[in-house]
Amino acid sequence: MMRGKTENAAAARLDESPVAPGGLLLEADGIEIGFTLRGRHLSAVRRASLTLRAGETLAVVGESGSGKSVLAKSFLGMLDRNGRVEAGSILYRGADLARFSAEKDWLRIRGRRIAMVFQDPMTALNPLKTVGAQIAEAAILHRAADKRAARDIALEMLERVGMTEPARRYAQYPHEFSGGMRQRAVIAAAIACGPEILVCDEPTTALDVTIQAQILGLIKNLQRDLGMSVLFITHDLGVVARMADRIAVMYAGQVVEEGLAREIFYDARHPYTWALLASLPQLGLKGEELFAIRGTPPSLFKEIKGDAFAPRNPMALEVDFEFEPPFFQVSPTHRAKTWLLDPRAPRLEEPETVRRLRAKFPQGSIQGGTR
Amino acid sequence: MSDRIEPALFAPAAFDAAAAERGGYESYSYWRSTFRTFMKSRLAVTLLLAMTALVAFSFAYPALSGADPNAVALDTERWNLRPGSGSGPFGTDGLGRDMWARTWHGARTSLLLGFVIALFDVGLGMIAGAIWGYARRIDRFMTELYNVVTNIPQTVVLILLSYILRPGFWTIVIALCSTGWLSIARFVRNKVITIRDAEYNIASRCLGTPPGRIIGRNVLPYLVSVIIMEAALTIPYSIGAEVFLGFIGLGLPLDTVSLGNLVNLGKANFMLYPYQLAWPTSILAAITVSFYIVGNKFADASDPRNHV
Amino acid sequence: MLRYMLKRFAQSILTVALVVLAVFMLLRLMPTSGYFSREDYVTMDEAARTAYLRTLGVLDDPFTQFGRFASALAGGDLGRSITVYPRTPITEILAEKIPYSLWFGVAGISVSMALGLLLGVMMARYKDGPTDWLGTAYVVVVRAVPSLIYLFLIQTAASRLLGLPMIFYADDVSSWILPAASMALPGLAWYAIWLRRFMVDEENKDYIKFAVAKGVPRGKVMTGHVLRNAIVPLVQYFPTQVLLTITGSLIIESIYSIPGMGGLLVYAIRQHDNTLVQALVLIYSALVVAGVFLGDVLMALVDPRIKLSSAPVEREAA
Amino acid sequence: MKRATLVAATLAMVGLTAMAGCGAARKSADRYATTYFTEAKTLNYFLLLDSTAQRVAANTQDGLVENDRFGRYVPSLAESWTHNDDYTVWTFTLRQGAAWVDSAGQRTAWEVTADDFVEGLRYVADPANGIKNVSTIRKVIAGLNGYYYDLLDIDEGKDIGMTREAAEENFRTVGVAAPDPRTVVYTLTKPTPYFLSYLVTELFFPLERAFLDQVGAQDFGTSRERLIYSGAYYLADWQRDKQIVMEKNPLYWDAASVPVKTVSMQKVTDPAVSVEMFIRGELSATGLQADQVKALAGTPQAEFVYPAEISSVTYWFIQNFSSDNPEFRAFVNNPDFRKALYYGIDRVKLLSLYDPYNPAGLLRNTVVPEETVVDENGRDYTDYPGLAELKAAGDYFDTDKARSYFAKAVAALTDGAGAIKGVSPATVDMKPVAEFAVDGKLPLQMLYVHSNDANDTKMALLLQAMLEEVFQGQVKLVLGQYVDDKFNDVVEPRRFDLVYDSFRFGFGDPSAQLSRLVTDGGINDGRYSDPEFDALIQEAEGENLLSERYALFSRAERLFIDRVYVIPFQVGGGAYTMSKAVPFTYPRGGFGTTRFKYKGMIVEREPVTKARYEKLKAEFLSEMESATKR
Repeated sequence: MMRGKTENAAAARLDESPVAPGGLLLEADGIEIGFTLRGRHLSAVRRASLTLRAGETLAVVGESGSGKSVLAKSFLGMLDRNGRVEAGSILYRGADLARFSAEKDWLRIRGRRIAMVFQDPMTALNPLKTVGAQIAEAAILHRAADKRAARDIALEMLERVGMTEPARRYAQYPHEFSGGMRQRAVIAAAIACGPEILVCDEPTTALDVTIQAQILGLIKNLQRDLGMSVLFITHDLGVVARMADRIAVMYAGQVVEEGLAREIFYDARHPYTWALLASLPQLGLKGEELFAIRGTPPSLFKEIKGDAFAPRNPMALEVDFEFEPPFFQVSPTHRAKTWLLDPRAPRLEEPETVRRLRAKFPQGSIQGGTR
Repeated sequence: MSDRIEPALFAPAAFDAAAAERGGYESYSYWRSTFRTFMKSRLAVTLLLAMTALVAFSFAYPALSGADPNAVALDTERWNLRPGSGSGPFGTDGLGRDMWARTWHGARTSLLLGFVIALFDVGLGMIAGAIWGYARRIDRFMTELYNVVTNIPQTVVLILLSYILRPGFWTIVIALCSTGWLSIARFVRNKVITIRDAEYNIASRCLGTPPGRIIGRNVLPYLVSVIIMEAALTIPYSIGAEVFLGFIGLGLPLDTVSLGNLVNLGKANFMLYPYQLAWPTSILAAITVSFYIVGNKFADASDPRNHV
Repeated sequence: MLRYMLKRFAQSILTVALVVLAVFMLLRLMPTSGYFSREDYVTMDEAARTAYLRTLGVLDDPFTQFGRFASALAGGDLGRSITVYPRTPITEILAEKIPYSLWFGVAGISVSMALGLLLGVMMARYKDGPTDWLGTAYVVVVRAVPSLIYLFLIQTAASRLLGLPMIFYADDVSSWILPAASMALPGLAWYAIWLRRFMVDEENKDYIKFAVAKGVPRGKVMTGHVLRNAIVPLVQYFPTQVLLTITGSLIIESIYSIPGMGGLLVYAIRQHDNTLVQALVLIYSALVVAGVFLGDVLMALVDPRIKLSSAPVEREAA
Repeated sequence: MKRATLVAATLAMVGLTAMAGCGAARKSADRYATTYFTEAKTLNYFLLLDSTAQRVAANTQDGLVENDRFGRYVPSLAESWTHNDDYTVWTFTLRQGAAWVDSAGQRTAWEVTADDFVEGLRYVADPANGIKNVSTIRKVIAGLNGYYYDLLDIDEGKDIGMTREAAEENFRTVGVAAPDPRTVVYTLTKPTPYFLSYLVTELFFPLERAFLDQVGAQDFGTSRERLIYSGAYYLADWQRDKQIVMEKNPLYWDAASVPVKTVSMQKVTDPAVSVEMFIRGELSATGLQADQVKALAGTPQAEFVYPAEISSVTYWFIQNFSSDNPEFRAFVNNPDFRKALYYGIDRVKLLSLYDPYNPAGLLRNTVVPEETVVDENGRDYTDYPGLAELKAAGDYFDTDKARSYFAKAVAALTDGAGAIKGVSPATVDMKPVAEFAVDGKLPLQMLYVHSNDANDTKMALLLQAMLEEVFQGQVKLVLGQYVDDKFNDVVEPRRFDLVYDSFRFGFGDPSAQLSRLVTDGGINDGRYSDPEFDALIQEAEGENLLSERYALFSRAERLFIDRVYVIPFQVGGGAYTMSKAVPFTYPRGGFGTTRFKYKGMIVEREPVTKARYEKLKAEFLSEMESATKR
């Protein structure tokens, strides 16, 4: 499915009307993203759909290589040069981001509408520029501020992300910061232009556990204070449990299950989601080997037949190897892409570990998903 | 669509652990990936073929044709004949010698020179570098030696040695290798130190594996790609150095047919008989450029970061 | 810092001394017959030859000679040339020749930097495009083909096509063009290829992606982040390159008859002019040492991560 | 200059020359621009280590006498001279008021006086000054040899019973004196009728002691300011490795005979560049190598190419009579083999590497050069009986003769099966030049040694092919090579069988070369020995009447060449030139610095054509005929 590049003129005009909390803000539908790697085609995202509502935190979870980062990057037009959105639409405020190609269009989105926080704060800041300058840079761009005003904004942002002595910190270089401080600085730079959506791409993976909690808390507070929507990409279900209102589970370039946080944690339907939940270390029993998903994810260079998870799924049905399952709606907010929900399928029990989860973390202990 | 699916298919399938593990990936092989990545570049492949052809012809022609590149024509009419005029495809030089034969003999000499230098540079550099990297005790000494040697301008060494020793094949080899091996050794040393302290090697050492074995088994394979690239790049460098030495009168003896000598002889007559410079130069450039590009492309290809 | 500099300085002195001593001893391996022409050799008898060699001061044992050289050096005297310009103070020779090499070298570096950096930026900006392709082709030719060949072709062809003089005349500006351009060629390729590589490396770094994510326009990312950071590793070589211009270029100075330093060392070695060789080797290695040190200092200035401490900065490009 | 302009300029040049040929007035230029290839190492004219320094010295310093355009010795700084009957005491009367000028062409405090000549010789005679050429005259001037060795011994720390100061005092006893400021008297060790030929060498140039003391002995002549000038020009600019500019000396005693006001020399490294510059009009003259001449054929420049002057240098092949190569040692001591080589080397072919058009013009068949030594009747030494036939023989290459002589030698030296008598297989160790195995059988292997110069290498390869062909594969030339300036390391330890060498002809007498070629002579590098030749030379040296003396020398030389101790083959200089300087207007002579002098040279705006050169040459030869006949 090739798309023309002709209708882009309208794309740059964004609908400025306010979106009420819980209203639909961004809607990605049937996204296919492909990369050309040394002459070979790789389908990183395969017909993935996702919605993000105003003011919510949506967590996208999945193993590395499941396409979650790629999908998020496509919202900012930040795919690598050899990759492109091949099909689908990303509707945001009346514009289809999937059709953006000119840098001019993206400059209206990046930073000022959708900002992104990277995984590794050690490398996300330019080592040769002061932290302050890198925050102010964003402010100058999006708030049309002069240098003095930008500095004030940057100082305010530094304070906002909990930095003591912001004036001194402003003039320091990234290598003078600890990892946690750097991530705060990155966040400060990301929010300096007041975005509507903050994409956090595994923002705590590279940090110490103690720092992780601080950063997560910071993001949560900022979201509340600034009324942002947060798209949280992670493979850490523990983090998800703390942060997410809703969860989308991705596997091999597809969203396989999507629902409110509590629905996913307590009523997961997809075997892959089960497997993910079962891998939570918190669920391990003394003397019992920790659960691990067996096998490796499929190569995305090849066409995948049937359910991509089938070869690794001990509960796979014959049909999984032949046909790709459709989405089955579990509740109005919950759907899963597995043949197990087909009426013809045998009733299979969810695994023991998942039940154990329910017992260990009773309803309500999952912070998100109260809505 | 889903309605048409055979209900029988909704039966549990047997779990195949091997299939799960396969995941659709071919098993990764460093060399296969390197090879495949390299073959992806059409330019590199073309030049590799050209390079192979040039090298093969440079060695085959002198061996098979029996043509004597130093065969002098006593008939002065046969001197300085332009290409084609009954004088071989490249014409003849100021003594009626066949430029075609001379060019290929010259290419062989220069390639041989390059190969030998590459062999010594890389061989010596590797061994010294591996020892240097592994034996902490000599590190200080070697580092000082490296500092001293790299502080002597290369031309000084080149000229000095070429002058003290008699001009000749081995003199140039010695002159070029005397400094060349050290930079490779340094490179290898840095690599070795990185790998040496890698955990699996520390583990291996703890298990009592002798250092020699660790170097040979665990360290050197990592260096092979570096080595091949260095070797490939040494060829154009040493050919260039031979031309330079010829220019200042310290190259190979002039009755030795080499590309450097052909270039320097051709240069003297360039305004009069441009072909005497043009042909050897073209072959020389073809060799150096193809080695240079192939070497670089190989370096790219051997970098695991570029592997799919 | 001061301690580090002192230590570094002492090390440099030692290195230079070792280099000079090594070269000095190598020179003594050459037979003294080289001091005489064929005609001299047959007309002078053994005694006269010995007398002549004594006037040159090359008969004493090497260590005495080296000691003499070193003690004169302490007094700021580089000695007198023996055979290249007999009895002429070396400082005088250098004072005559260095300006030529320096000016052409600096002109060459300026041109090669300006154009090389521009080319590098263009190649990185339009990676895999025609500019990149042509630039790479140029770099490959310059780096793979022996310089003698293309420099010579430039002299003969360009001087004819452009109507420029074949050799350098101090009073004819048009005669400076070809040598200065020839001087710039290799440097241009060097700057272009490394800048391109460093820029491509930088472009893939997270902070560049983060800058893009912040909404910084590509042009600004290129200049403000990519170029800015990619130039840093090149800065390290800048002092060495500038300092080494005074050693001149043998081939270019020779073909354009520029009376610079380029051929001096070769002549000196070939004519057994030991004092001159020593002086030149001393100067050259001192320049290299100084260049490396200044490069490290410069790096410390442009890269806030680097502090001058005991370890010299590792060099990437060569 | 754009290409079109270049073409136009060339056409204009051709047009002008054509006009000039029709008799239009030729415009003379007052500037002579040329090139040089090796830098003047020093301006100290007593050291003269290279041809560029010689050119500078020749034009900026004068001696007592000089050569005119016919090669005659004419007054220079000396107005007149006399000698005693047996040519042992020569008295010169100096010109009045010849001034030393400085590097700005300004008069200095000094004039050239008789003392300057004494001081000049004193400087030359002191071993501490390192004057290499002093050996040429050490045994000519009375007392000089003893004085020199006394100082040398003292310098070497030997106790000869005197201090250096005392020894220096003894310079009084050396045969040079200035009885008054205008008179210089030289006393010689032996009758020397050809003494004047020494006086055009730098060793007899004057030295102003006061100036020397002022600049210091070490610094003397290391820059143009550290020198004063007595010649037709002073050095107005010297940028090492770039250019040399000489301006006419305004105070020169013979200023009227110096038409060219400025001589400018540019250094180039590539001879081809020099030719190109001449074609572009940047130069007044350029030399041409063989290949360049060929390339100019058919261009407008072709008509400007004419033969260059030849010099008194002679090139000859020497054979190693005491070679470590047993095969060659056996053969070379056989006169028939030497004859075979003599006839078997096609010298003309070798010389066509240097002159493709008239290689035979570069041939020389005698050791002593022609037109250099003339007796009291104006007869050239090489026209004496014996040598005249040799000279007339021209190209005597003869394959048949070579083969028959070789056959004779083979018959005498080998058994029927081709094994050389008394020679067993061996490894010839002439390292580092060469190492090779000989089997004691024909073909004869011989080592030819050559330099790494391009033309020398070509010549070696050509010689190799030539001997292979002439001797039908029975002579194999093994080639050995040395770096150009390391010839002494080859010839001294005798690491060769055959090699060529060249010698400048030092002074105006056949003894200059022949007396050095006797058994154990200075240039007897083949280590042959011929008592008959030695005796003839000794006899000739004792004869003072030139015609008698030359008759004896020529007999000796003929015998020497007939027995093939060396094989002369080439003159020095030669090849071709293009020039705007009118030929035969400048001094002529084989000794000292004469051939570098520009005094009297007329330079025109357009190049001299070959036709005009031929005409001028004919005129000149007839003029010379009448000028030199007494």
